Amino acid sequence: MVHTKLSDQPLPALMEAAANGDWGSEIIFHGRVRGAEKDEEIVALFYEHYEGMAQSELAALAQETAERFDIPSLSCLHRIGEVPVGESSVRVVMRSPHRAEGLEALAWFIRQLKQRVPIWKWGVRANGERFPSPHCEGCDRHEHDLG
Amino acid sequence: MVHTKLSDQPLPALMEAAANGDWGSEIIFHGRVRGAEKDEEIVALFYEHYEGMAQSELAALAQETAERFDIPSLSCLHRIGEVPVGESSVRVVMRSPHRAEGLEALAWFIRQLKQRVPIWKWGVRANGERFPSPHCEGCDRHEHDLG
Amino acid sequence: MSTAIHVKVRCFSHLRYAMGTSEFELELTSASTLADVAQQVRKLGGSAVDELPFRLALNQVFASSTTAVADGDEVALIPPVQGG
Amino acid sequence: MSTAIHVKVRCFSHLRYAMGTSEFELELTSASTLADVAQQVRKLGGSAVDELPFRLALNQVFASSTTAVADGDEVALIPPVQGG
Repeated sequence: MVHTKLSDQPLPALMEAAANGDWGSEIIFHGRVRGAEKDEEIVALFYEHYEGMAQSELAALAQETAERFDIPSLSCLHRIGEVPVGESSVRVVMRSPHRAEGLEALAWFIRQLKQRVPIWKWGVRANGERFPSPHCEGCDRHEHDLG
Repeated sequence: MVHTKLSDQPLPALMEAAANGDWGSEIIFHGRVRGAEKDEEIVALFYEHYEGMAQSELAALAQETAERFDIPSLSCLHRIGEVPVGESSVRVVMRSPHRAEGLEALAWFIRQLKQRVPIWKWGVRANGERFPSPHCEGCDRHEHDLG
Repeated sequence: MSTAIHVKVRCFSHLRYAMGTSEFELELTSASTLADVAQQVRKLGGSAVDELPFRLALNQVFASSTTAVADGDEVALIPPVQGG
Repeated sequence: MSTAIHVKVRCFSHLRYAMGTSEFELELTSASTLADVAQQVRKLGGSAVDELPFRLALNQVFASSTTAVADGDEVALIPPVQGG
């Protein structure tokens, strides 16, 4: 059971999972917007995305993660547009029989998301001005194809 | 900021964290009661604990984890007494600047909790009868001191 | 004899910023590949895009630069992504 | 000449089950250690506790078996824990 969604609205309240005697582990990850982007103070991040491909890549990644780590229930909500400092830009909920596969799957899923789902962030200054985030998290670790 | 508690009540609803521009990662772990204990069907687990030492070991472990992994906010609630199948017996909330330290700290914290906080589980059959859980998770991995 | 084809090129993030547009049409010869699209883009963008890394997507799927393009295709220039 | 001391022994989980009690008092000589407590418990429990592993806590803190015990101490027999 895999569910993914991009939304320009704040994340909905966390729902308590229905009782399920098979899933002994539930891991929830919230990525929250920090008050500084590359040492510059910001009031929000603006998330740009590639409409269509962002959704399909995210869905494909979730499906791939579920199969690779044998995860029975994986949900990911990602916000697009402006997200104020302190709010969550992404929520991942991973439910599985044991925590070991859930923790592994979560770490892998987020790493992959940050490498292949076409979403980009812009810092938003107090005056509303946007500036592109200068580096990606993966830049130091892998070569980018220069086309 | 470390908070730990043992309680014989169901876990309270998850509170949305107050906006905090320093904590980019929030990881929540729920350990839920599965419908079988060592291949035998159960309706609940009963958690026995060493009153006093369970609380102090849990608090010390949380403090140690926060220091070791530089975690600014760590909370752990653990239920004692009877916990029906499907409900959470434990909740850990780990908030930190980045997810890397949060994930590491969570994995370590739970592993340690399962080795040193004096809490034990009993399976509860449909007729109310309790049976001791035959093995601990760590039995295969480390030698127990035989006194 | 090669016929001209047209592809839609979409730019995001740093590349959109550098190109000054989010979308434009490119004319190519019919035997072209994604590598040809990338080369044209770099020619158009000049020094502004020289240092910018990107991957290529063809019709919303990542594709290698040797992949052939056809008339009406959508090619996207995907700078390092930053979601999460 | 050694004086007798008394410690409170607390048993949990499998050990409580095997000993048939959660708490009892033990009389020891004044130079005793946790190892002596453990030995007495194994003697009292007989075959029921032979195979049961446990760690020892003195006054609610894990302690090594060479630690000395004093009159009025609380000693706990801690089988492998199972929280989480």
